[in-house]
Amino acid sequence: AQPNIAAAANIKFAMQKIVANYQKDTGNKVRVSYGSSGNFVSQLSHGAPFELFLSADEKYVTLLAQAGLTADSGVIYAYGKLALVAPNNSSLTLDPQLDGVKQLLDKQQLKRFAIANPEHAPYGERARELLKSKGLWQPLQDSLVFGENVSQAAQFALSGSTDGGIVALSLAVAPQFQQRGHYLAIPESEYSPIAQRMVLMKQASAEAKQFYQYLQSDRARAVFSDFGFGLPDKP
Amino acid sequence: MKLINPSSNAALQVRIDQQQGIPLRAEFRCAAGELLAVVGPSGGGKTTLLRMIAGLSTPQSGEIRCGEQIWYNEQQCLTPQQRHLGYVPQHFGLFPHLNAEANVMAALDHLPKAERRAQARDWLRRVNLDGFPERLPHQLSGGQKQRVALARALARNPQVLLLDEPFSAVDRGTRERLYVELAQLKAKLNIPVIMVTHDINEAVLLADRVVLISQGAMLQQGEPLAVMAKPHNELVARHMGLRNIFDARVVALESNEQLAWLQFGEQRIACENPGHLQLGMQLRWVIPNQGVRFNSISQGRLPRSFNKLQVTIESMLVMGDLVRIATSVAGVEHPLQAEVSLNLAQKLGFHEGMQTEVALKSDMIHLFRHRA
Amino acid sequence: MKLINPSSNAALQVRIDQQQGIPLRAEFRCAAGELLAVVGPSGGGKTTLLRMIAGLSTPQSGEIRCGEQIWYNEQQCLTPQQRHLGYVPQHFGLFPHLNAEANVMAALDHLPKAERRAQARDWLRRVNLDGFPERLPHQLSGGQKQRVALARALARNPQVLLLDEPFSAVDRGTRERLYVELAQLKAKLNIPVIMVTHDINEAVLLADRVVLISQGAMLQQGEPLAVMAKPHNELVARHMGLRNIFDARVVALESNEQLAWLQFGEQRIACENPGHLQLGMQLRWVIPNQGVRFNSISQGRLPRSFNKLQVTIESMLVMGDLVRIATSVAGVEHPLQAEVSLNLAQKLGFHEGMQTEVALKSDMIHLFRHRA
Amino acid sequence: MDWLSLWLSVKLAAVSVAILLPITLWLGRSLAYHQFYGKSWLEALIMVPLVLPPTVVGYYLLVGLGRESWIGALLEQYFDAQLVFHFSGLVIASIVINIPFAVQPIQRAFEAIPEEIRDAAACCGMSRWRILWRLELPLAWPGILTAIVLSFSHVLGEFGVVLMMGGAIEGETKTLSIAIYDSVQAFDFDGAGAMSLLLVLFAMVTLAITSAMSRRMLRRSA
Amino acid sequence: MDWLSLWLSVKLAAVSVAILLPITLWLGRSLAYHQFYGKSWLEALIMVPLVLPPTVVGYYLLVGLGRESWIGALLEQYFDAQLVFHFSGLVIASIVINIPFAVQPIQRAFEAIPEEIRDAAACCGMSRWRILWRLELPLAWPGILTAIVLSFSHVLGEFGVVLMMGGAIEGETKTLSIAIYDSVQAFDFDGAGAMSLLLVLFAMVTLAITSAMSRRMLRRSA
Ligand SMILES: Nc1ncnc2c1ncn2[C@@H]1O[C@H](COP(=O)(O)OP(=O)(O)OP(=O)(O)O)[C@@H](O)[C@H]1O
Ligand SMILES: Nc1ncnc2c1ncn2[C@@H]1O[C@H](COP(=O)(O)OP(=O)(O)OP(=O)(O)O)[C@@H](O)[C@H]1O
Ligand code: MOO
Ligand SMILES: [Mg+2]
Ligand SMILES: [Mg+2]
Repeated sequence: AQPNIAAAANIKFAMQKIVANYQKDTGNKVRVSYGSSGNFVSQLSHGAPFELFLSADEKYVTLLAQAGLTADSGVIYAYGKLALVAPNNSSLTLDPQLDGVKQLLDKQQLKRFAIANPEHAPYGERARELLKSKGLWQPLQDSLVFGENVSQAAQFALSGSTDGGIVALSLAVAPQFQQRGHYLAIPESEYSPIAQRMVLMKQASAEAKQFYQYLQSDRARAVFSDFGFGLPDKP
Repeated sequence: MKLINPSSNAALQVRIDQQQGIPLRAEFRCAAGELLAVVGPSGGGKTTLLRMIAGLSTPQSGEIRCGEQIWYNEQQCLTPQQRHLGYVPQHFGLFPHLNAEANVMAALDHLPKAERRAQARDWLRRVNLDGFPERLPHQLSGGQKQRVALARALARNPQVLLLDEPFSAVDRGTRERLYVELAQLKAKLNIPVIMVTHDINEAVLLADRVVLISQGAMLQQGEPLAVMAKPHNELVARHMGLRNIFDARVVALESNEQLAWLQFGEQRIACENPGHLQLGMQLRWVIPNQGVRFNSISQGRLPRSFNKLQVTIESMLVMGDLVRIATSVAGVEHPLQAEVSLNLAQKLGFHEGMQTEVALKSDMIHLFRHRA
Repeated sequence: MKLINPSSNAALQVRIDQQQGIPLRAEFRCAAGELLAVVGPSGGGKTTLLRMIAGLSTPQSGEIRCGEQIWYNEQQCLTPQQRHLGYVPQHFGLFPHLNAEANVMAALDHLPKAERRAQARDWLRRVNLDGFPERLPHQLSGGQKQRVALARALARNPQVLLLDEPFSAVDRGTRERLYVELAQLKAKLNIPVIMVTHDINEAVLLADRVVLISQGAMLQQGEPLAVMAKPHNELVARHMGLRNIFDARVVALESNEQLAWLQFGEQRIACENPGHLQLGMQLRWVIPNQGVRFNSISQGRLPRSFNKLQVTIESMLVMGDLVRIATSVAGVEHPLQAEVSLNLAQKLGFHEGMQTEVALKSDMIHLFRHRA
Repeated sequence: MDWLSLWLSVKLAAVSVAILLPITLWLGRSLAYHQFYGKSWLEALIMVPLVLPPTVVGYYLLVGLGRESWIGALLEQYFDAQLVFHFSGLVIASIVINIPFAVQPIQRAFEAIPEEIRDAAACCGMSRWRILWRLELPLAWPGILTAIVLSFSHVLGEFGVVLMMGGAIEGETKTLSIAIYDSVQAFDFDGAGAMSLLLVLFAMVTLAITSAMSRRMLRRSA
Repeated sequence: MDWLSLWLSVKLAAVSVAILLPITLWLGRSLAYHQFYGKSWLEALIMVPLVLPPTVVGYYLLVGLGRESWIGALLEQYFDAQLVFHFSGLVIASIVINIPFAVQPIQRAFEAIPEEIRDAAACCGMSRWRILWRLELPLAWPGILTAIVLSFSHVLGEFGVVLMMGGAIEGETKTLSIAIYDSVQAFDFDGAGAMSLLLVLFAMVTLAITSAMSRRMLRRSA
């Protein structure tokens, strides 16, 4: 049987590649559902039949582990990074220090700026942290639009109706994204990167465990890296 | 699951007493094989009465029973289905999505499926509607609709038949055919039939007994001609189509001959003394149309029982082979009306303004006990 | 925005020719102040005709005009609103959510708001419905509904009045009052009035002219009594309520006196020769009720114009102050029917099985040109 | 093109409507014919699933039907069955969510049947069942059809509830709406567009046939 | 408790229904009275917003009304106004989404008005407008009410569309449904529960009053 796997939406591109490789390499298949990490936590605590959960953040895994649903506390499989993005029609200039945002704000030409919802989306939380540290949080208050998750924030940023936004680097490197906008990776020194943790559930099968191992292999790590993730130290 | 075994030949007994809502008081009996006509002015409560008998509304108190079976009293109340009756509502109540044939078949659930269609067609034929089994109600004319409703009510071999103005939209020819059909059915089925009608002639022609309802009260019941001849009060008289109702004063009493003399305008007329009259008494009286005569009176060969009256012809209205004549009597406000055949009117050379004599049959003069 | 200025006193001219759907052919005229009765069997097309005049459906071809104004022809077709008419549909068409008063007020848009209520109440009073301005249609009895519809149609001072069996649900008393009201209105408004009715007596009483429609075809038109006396064919005769229709053969022609002799069963009768008769010809004839007489014949003092006929009384049916008598004539299959007054029947001592003589007025014998 | 998801959506819509219909017929008819104290409140209560965001309804269903709830525990213990993350759970959710859409038009349709006709039927001796089958259902048909069309379409398009309690498992709970959403999330706009078009086309053909058929049926009989 | 979001949701529902009503009255009435070629297809087309997942509709609205679209560009250029991420955009979205809910019951209600009554009205000389106002609207009222109730409730509970094109801006596009969802996502179940309850209570009171009032109205007049 194919194991069911729950994965945060923001790693979809990388995952698709990894799953394809995995099938090529081992001949095994897995069934992956993508969604928001928060939802998966709710669902897992009510008996969702997933054997492996790749979260967008550590805190979700911790929640599940505390509830005693997981086999162990899992491992970090990648670090999420932020990117400053702007759609093609935007006058926002991209720079690591977010000066472009400041300038546009000063000119009162910045109308809409998209980030993920900082109340519950990890990438939103980091974006808020970043904006606060740059002193932009207050001035941006009237311009911010929130995506339910980081993918949606990216969509907002690309819709052409915003002047830009802060999203996951892993999304910004996707070819579909680059057709409509451009991006700049924000240096990791400006914020604390998001530790994306995965965990095996208690009832995980051998197949799931095998895939869990595969995700930590070099071949998988290379894919994560290609899609703009930072990598944890090899254990 | 049939709750009752339709026991035919049972009389219907009705006593209704309702004060709230639509007021209605009535008490009567209709034997099996009897046709009871319910007549009365519009809004009197005739439809309400029929609905209560059908079980579509519940009276506040009273009793309705069919033979031994109690349909309604304070304790119990059968559903319309259990009463097993045929009802033609005033506005037909056809099922709009079913064609004529299916409308009739809807009342034939008790038959095996195979027979229903043939039976329904037969009933449609009997109400003179052969051509239209496939038509939907909205594709039928008013009279055709009414006849479908009639066929539907008759089709289920009811224990009691209730008809609310069943011929109001039907043309004369068909109507006469349906009269015959109804009379035969009544005899054949031997069930009580109650029919609301506005047409006194229809009542007289078809009904064994008539019940007069006005403003929620039953004013009188009896044989149609008896009710016409001796209406309890002026209201009844008017509802029965009697128009010659007048004031008079008692001026003489011949006790031996049981005759009384009334002052009527400037003239005097004789009538039978019902016994309670007193000299000088002011009263109202009525004479049915057949009590008023024009013919043969010019010869002066009038029997004692006829009153001669001098009148002036005020207006003449030809209605088919009848002429409706209104005459004025000296000293009397309201006209005296009569119908004569066109022949006679021509023979006597009647014309407006003409002075002539009429005869009032004294035993047909009816005195009211109470003023209406 | 009133498109037309209601030009009163205009005659209505109608020519309709429709083959598809509901077939209907008719052509007639109704002058202002004239009341035209449309009679005929159920399903004949009377309602369809009225709807076309009202503009609620469009004939395939023909022309409808009111005075100079063309209501319908192949080129143009006015809306019902533009025709400015009053229409009482057969099933009343009351607005179910508006009370009686508001239903009437709905037709009074042309008046200032303040006057509408008073006018509406006035109209309700005139149709004898004072007590119920607040009642909704479903709280009214059948006759009350019909009168609200009547009040609504009359209220708007129409240019033409169309009534589809407007008195079918109304009791006799109210009906007679409404007859008078209608006759007065017709004269006062001086407009064409077209009324569908099943009641030939009503037609005779109220109508100036009558149009007979059966199975989509106009069979005859004319003054009511003329149509009764000289029906074009047997169908018309039957629809006009004539029942004495028989076969006969021409056996002699008196050319000088324009008299013809017919073999009728075993007896011979004389009638007027309309000119086209030939010896030995087989034909159908009719005699109106007033052409058949029982009285005075025992004396043998019959004028030339009367045919004596030996008959046997088969049945007697009392209807109010009239007796309906069916007699058999030797050698004739169908009974000869007549109505006599109760008086006369008693005087002559009629009883079933009795042999007697009747007189048929020869100038009232009407020969049909075509067999029906 | 995600045919499996389309098939799943259609199956879900058909099954849900099939179960929903008898329930809402009974409910709508009862509300139409009976007057009772608190009827307005009951009517309002029936609307509740419409007022709550589908995601919230989905969340509460997840909690209410999940393993932690007594229903879920019972099912798991005795039948080893689970409602959430299963097709059956989606059916329950779709029913709950669509009750308001179905009840309202059905109720109005029954209310509009003239009393006169039911009276006449009773006097014809037709039993309650026959009255229901031969008269009420055919006469209420336009309203019932509206109910079917609204709820069928709505199940096809349902998203929030399925998102919350489905888990997007392929072939079991990943309906076409979820698949489309996933595509959008993955910036696969062409795929999302194609699937949307497919859904729209399928629904339009179904609906057009339904409405044409029911019009023909009505014309034949009204 | 997020009163601002509640107020926004109510405002959105009220404004949307107010604009939706005339449009769907016209549409439903036209569909009820006119027969034309391809009517079944038009009816099916009207159902489309119901079939598509709200999120998908929201996405296409985001694209179709955004600054990149000609409508968005026009508005921006001449009025310096924006539809997406604005209340006005949500109004448009709610209208689009709710057309099917409103049209169907309204169409059925107009279809059910007997021809006889309209005929009688024409013969009374009532103009089209007066017939509409005095007869058709009152007689179609139960169906219209259903349309109002369904779409009002549905806007209150609308989530997917708002999510996709709103941007969760407080006081502008963060409706109560979004707020509840956010709470759930942030594992603030108590907050979500309280807000859900508030929404349900508000809706129930509104709906109960509406239905009781309209019943009283009908009783007075039918
Ligand atoms: N639903 C109702 N609510 C209140 N009053 C009603 C209702 N239905 C009828 N009425 C009133 O009750 C009285 C009796 O009505 P009913 O229908 O029995 O009269 P009817 O004798 O059949 O008259 P018609 O000959 O005109 O049919 C009338 O005055 C009528 O207005
Ligand atoms: N909508 C329709 N479709 C098809 N046929 C119809 C339709 N309406 C009426 N008819 C038919 O047309 C014929 C004429 O109907 P119409 O209503 O004009 O008759 P009518 O003379 O008014 O009869 P009545 O005296 O019974 O009211 C009838 O045979 C009837 O069945
Ligand atoms: O994991 Mo997210 O997509 O930042 O909500
Ligand atoms: Mg009545
Ligand atoms: Mg008619």
